[in-house]
Amino acid sequence: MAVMSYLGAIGAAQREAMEADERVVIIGEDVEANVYGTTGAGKSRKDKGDFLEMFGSNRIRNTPISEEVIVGAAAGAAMTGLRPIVDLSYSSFLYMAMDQFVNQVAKNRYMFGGQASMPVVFRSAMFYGLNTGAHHSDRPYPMFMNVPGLKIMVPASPSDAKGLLRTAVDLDDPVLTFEACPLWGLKEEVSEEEYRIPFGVGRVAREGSDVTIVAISSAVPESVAAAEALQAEGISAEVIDPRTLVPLDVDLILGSVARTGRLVVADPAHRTCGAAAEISAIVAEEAFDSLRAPIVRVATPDTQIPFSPALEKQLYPSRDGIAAAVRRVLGARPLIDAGV
Amino acid sequence: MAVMSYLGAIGAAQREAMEADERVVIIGEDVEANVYGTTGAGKSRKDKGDFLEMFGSNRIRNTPISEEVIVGAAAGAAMTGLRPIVDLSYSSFLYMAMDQFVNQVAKNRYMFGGQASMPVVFRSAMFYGLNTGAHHSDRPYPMFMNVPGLKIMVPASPSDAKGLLRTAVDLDDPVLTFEACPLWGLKEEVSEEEYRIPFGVGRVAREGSDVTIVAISSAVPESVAAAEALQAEGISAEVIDPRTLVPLDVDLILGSVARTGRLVVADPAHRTCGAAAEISAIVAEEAFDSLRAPIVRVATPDTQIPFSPALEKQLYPSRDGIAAAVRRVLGARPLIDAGV
Amino acid sequence: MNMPDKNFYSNRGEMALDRETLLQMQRRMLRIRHFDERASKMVKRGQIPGTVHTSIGQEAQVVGACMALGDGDYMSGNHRSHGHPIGKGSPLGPLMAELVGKGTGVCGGKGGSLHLADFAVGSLGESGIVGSSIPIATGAALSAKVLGNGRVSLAFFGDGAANQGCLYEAMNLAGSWDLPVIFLCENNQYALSTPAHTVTSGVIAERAAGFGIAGVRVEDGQDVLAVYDATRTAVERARRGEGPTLIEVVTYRFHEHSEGLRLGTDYRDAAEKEAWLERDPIVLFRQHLVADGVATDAELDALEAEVIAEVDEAVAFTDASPFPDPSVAFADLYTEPTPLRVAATLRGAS
Amino acid sequence: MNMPDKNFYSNRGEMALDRETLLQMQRRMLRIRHFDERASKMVKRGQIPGTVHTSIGQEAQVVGACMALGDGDYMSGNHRSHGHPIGKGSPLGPLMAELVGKGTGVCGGKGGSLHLADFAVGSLGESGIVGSSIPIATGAALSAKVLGNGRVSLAFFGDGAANQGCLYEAMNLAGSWDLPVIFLCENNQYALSTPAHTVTSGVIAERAAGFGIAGVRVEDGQDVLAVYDATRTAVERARRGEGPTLIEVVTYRFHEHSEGLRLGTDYRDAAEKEAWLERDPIVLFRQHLVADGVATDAELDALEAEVIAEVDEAVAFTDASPFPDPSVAFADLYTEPTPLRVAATLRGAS
Ligand SMILES: Cc1ncc(C[n+]2csc(CCOP(=O)(O)OP(=O)(O)O)c2C)c(N)n1
Ligand SMILES: Cc1ncc(C[n+]2csc(CCOP(=O)(O)OP(=O)(O)O)c2C)c(N)n1
Ligand SMILES: [Mg+2]
Ligand SMILES: [Mg+2]
Repeated sequence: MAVMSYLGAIGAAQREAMEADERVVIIGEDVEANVYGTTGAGKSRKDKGDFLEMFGSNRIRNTPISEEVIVGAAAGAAMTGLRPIVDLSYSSFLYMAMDQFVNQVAKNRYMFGGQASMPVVFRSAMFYGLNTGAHHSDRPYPMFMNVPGLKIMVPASPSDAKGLLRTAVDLDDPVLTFEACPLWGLKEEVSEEEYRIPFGVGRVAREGSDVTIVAISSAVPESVAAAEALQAEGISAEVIDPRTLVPLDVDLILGSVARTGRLVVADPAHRTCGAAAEISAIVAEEAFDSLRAPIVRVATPDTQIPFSPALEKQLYPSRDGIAAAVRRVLGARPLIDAGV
Repeated sequence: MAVMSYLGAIGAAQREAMEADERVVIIGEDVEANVYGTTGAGKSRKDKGDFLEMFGSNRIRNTPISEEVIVGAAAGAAMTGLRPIVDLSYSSFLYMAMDQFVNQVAKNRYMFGGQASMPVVFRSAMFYGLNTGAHHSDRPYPMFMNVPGLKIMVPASPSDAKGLLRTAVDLDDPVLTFEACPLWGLKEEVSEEEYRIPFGVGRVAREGSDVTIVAISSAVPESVAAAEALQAEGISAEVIDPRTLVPLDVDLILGSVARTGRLVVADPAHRTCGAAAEISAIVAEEAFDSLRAPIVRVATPDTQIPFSPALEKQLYPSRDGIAAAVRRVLGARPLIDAGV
Repeated sequence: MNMPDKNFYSNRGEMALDRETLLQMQRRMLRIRHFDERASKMVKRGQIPGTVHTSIGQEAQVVGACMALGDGDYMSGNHRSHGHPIGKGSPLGPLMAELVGKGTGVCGGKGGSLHLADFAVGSLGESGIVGSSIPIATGAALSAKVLGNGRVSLAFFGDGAANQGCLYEAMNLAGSWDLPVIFLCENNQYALSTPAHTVTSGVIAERAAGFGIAGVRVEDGQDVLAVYDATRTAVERARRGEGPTLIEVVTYRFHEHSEGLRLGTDYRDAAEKEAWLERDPIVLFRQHLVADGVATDAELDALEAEVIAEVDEAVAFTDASPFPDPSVAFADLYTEPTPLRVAATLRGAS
Repeated sequence: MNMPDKNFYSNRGEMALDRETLLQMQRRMLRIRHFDERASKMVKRGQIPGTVHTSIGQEAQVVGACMALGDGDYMSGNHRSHGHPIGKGSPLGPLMAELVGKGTGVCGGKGGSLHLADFAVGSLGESGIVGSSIPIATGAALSAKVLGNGRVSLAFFGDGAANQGCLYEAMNLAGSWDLPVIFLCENNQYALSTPAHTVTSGVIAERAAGFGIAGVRVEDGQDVLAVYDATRTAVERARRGEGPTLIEVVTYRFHEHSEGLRLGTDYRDAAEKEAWLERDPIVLFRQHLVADGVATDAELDALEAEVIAEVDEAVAFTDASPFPDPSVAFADLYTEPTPLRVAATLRGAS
């Protein structure tokens, strides 16, 4: 075990994957110089662990700023024998390659009747909450959830980041990882051994019995903090981190709601058609009989992201907002009283 | 009044808008030759009503196949005095310009503190159900619903298509219209006068008291057909067509569910994070006390669209599937019996 | 990185080819012609749903390029899609079955005319989205380069697609990394109803120079040897590690943009059409083969009869094949089976 | 449509300019320099959140281009964003206030450094997304053309952005329609840590020819007159209806990619850096003005003092300005106010 940051854990997983399989290559802007901190152990090229020195420029591919062809070329390479990890830096740049994601990456295997496999990982980081304004603060995973054929991971801890990324590289299907910059500094003990966390298996971040909070990405630590605060009020909240959104651990969520009867979903994406909407809709369809209160979403409201520090922070799910939502679902009159 | 097809109604609205305001221009691939049937009254250039002859090539802008710059240039033109209608033909081609939609069209007004206005309409047609395969069958409105700053219309009848499109051209905000090719041939009496249908005001396509069906695009006529079939079984279904997804007529939906206590959402988009998820989540949060049964979504399952006629049709919401969902929500044990 | 001085221009095939190769060229052109003619008829009869785009008139451009590739080389294409895999040697039966949506189709009925792919012959997929498969071919060249397996990759696309930005991203990437890829523009002078000259600023082949890669314009795209020559030169450059080439081939489609499409406008001049119809690539090459003593008329008649029989067989194979089971719609999305939620309401099951 | 023979190459400004204009050039360069130096300090002191990219070292390239435009002309830019509106004449106070996120900022605090816009001077917006504002400027040129108002539009972007496909779509569209737009590439030879020559195949300015538009490379981008000259020629062509021009200006940024960024690698050679630092565009132009007798040293000192006072004032204005009310976050998404659902849980209100 070693103490690793979220970012360090991603770097460690990439290094393991590069060492384990020669077909794994890293493609992206400024990956040579380790600008985003995951292609080198140290901050300096001269430090031990620099990927360019370790793996050479045939496998560390520093690209032009051309997201569309980067994504498409990674897909083409994956269809013909490589296993690329593409570093797209900010999640806000994925739109540049949307056609390649939707029409090639997601569809090729299906369209061609299974002839293609697509072992490629697209990494990107969501920089929200850091006053970088509307062009650098996106959390676009919901639109990719609406595209069948992609797998999506949203790790909320260093150890999940490492274990999920190793699985992602192993998978023969395309994976998008959405990393949470607000969590970059988060540190914890992480195994230095190789390990893998399966997709579609969520994690109970905190056990509880009165309400289920399903939390995504940076909303996980906020929800845990909310749950701790609520404990003092005698409210026992269970926090579930699905870890992967596609596939989604529906059974874990339904099982929890079956016990608690109440659901709050905390999701940093925009509210409309967000991940929280999907989770709410699944529960309203499949666990309705257990539900004792409205399902409340705590998501980013449907506005764009303003730059000013006076404006931005209020928009994302916070421990206070999540706690307030929990109080609301617990304060709601039980249905039996509603005369139903 | 005149009998108009869905496609004819769109053409009529475009013609009215072009005649009403010189700043309205039409930009798109093959618009000169009226390939998609909305830039000319007749099928032939020589026929009366050809847009190129009527409005000239300064305002009918036949483009190269370059969706990204078409969308961005329309946005730039809208910010500086034009009111473009962009014909993107198939909805599946929107991804090519995703960056322009999300980062420029949707964000510019907000990011620049209200300096920009963006009076531009992006038209596209969803060709699903016509055996054109995975690259031409997309119904991507949910991903645009997740982008604050866009307005979205999904007309399900000729008269709505005409009235909403006129409003869209008048608005100073960007509008995306998703037209339903399965409805192209639909005909009805449509006013030849100028009229406008406001955004955010849904339509009760059929009244009923036992269950609310919120239906989108081509699912509207399917839902009406289902409701008619269910009538014979003594089930009274109300069918609501929201007509615009952003803004959404939430009050109409909540009011209906308050009366019926049951909700089915029929949505041709993919299920996960689709429009149906959003509508379900709103109702589960805001009308929970009225709900007497699980909310059931009838959406396209999370698979891509296969070509073969033997495979495709089963995937979209059909009258039979919608009727089955209604029976399911009505057959569900009332909550009171569930011992809650 | 290649510098513009590496550009070259070429007009006529002069590479020495053996008889077998020359006849194989004619055979493949005939396969495309008869396959597409049959498909066109089947569309009219309602036997093929959806959209079909033929390569009739463009056979030389397709086959000249494909024959310059090796069996292990990669290829991606577009909506005008049957010619490419046929040119690369794909058997006709599974292609025809795919057009009809049969379970024995090359993509199991999932792809249809617009999305043919036959990985067995290096065909990585035709794309219904114009321009979208250019990055895919570029990526195949990247894997060839990284793995050092000596393969080459070729992207087919039209004059319309030549205005999609991804082509220039791909040319720049391939030029920067010396990738073994060939960008082959099928300039049939129209994108649907739009004449190329009205929406293309400059000359497509000349765009290569600014991206530091080789560029060539084959003015007579009806001459299969001219196309072969240009492509072969590009393939050899690529295999030697000298990077990508942009080839623009000037040609013409004899049919409407897609089968069954009826436009009110005559966007193509009647005299222009007639002049091009006279330059039928199959007729021209046949004359060449006979004149050069490569084959007799009788031999070439026999060849054509064989091809017609192949197409008949492909149709018979298609007719005899079953449609896929509806459950097939739910397979092949991921490498592992994925259970989908609530498919029960789909078909009216309660 | 323009043909390649319209291309031209130019290296030094030779247009006759009056004293006022020349001094205005120096003034605007000084404004950029002192504004950006101050912003840099404020970042270090934690007074500006987020990211800031300065144009220090590139002032000649920015101002030479902006001064060639008329007041009514349009402009779009990128993340290296302060220079462009300052160059176009935007007052400094609201720009500085925007960087700090104050309500008096030019975008009301919504945009920040990365997304400045000042429609009053034709600045249609800087884009944090590399390349993304090129189509916007192209569209402004389209409206100018359709409305016949004689305006011209200019898109600023970097050598990195020159590899985004949308640039080539824009060049082709503008070339096909003869749009009055200028594509101005600020080639400071690096995109973040990436040297342009490692990821750029060919020469950027030479890419114009293949798209049938004029192309010019200004080798000495530290010479404000050379940049002015090239841009002015392009503006005049555009206004005469002769279509677009691609201008590549070779320059250098004196600071790190962004303020506060610390990379472990020295991706720029020390000797190279030093050589460029010696070609400070403001020093060079001052020498030129004195040598040509346009102004004395004392006059130029006074000018600089005025500019420093302007920057001080801008900071004082910023300091005196309030932060926007949190509710402002919910304004300006649409032209009409839009009620949002369930904002109640946002801040812990129940
Ligand atoms: C991205 C995209 N835009 C538009 C279309 C619609 N479309 C299909 S084929 C075609 C014309 C293509 O022209 P070209 O590339 O020259 O190929 P050709 O059909 O002439 O062989 C168009 C506009 C599409 N399929 N994809
Ligand atoms: C689409 C996109 N990709 C990547 C980035 C990240 N990024 C910001 S600035 C930059 C370098 C830009 O280089 P260049 O265009 O040369 O401009 P310069 O910073 O040198 O002025 C990169 C890669 C971005 N903002 N947008
Ligand atoms: Mg063509
Ligand atoms: Mg640069």
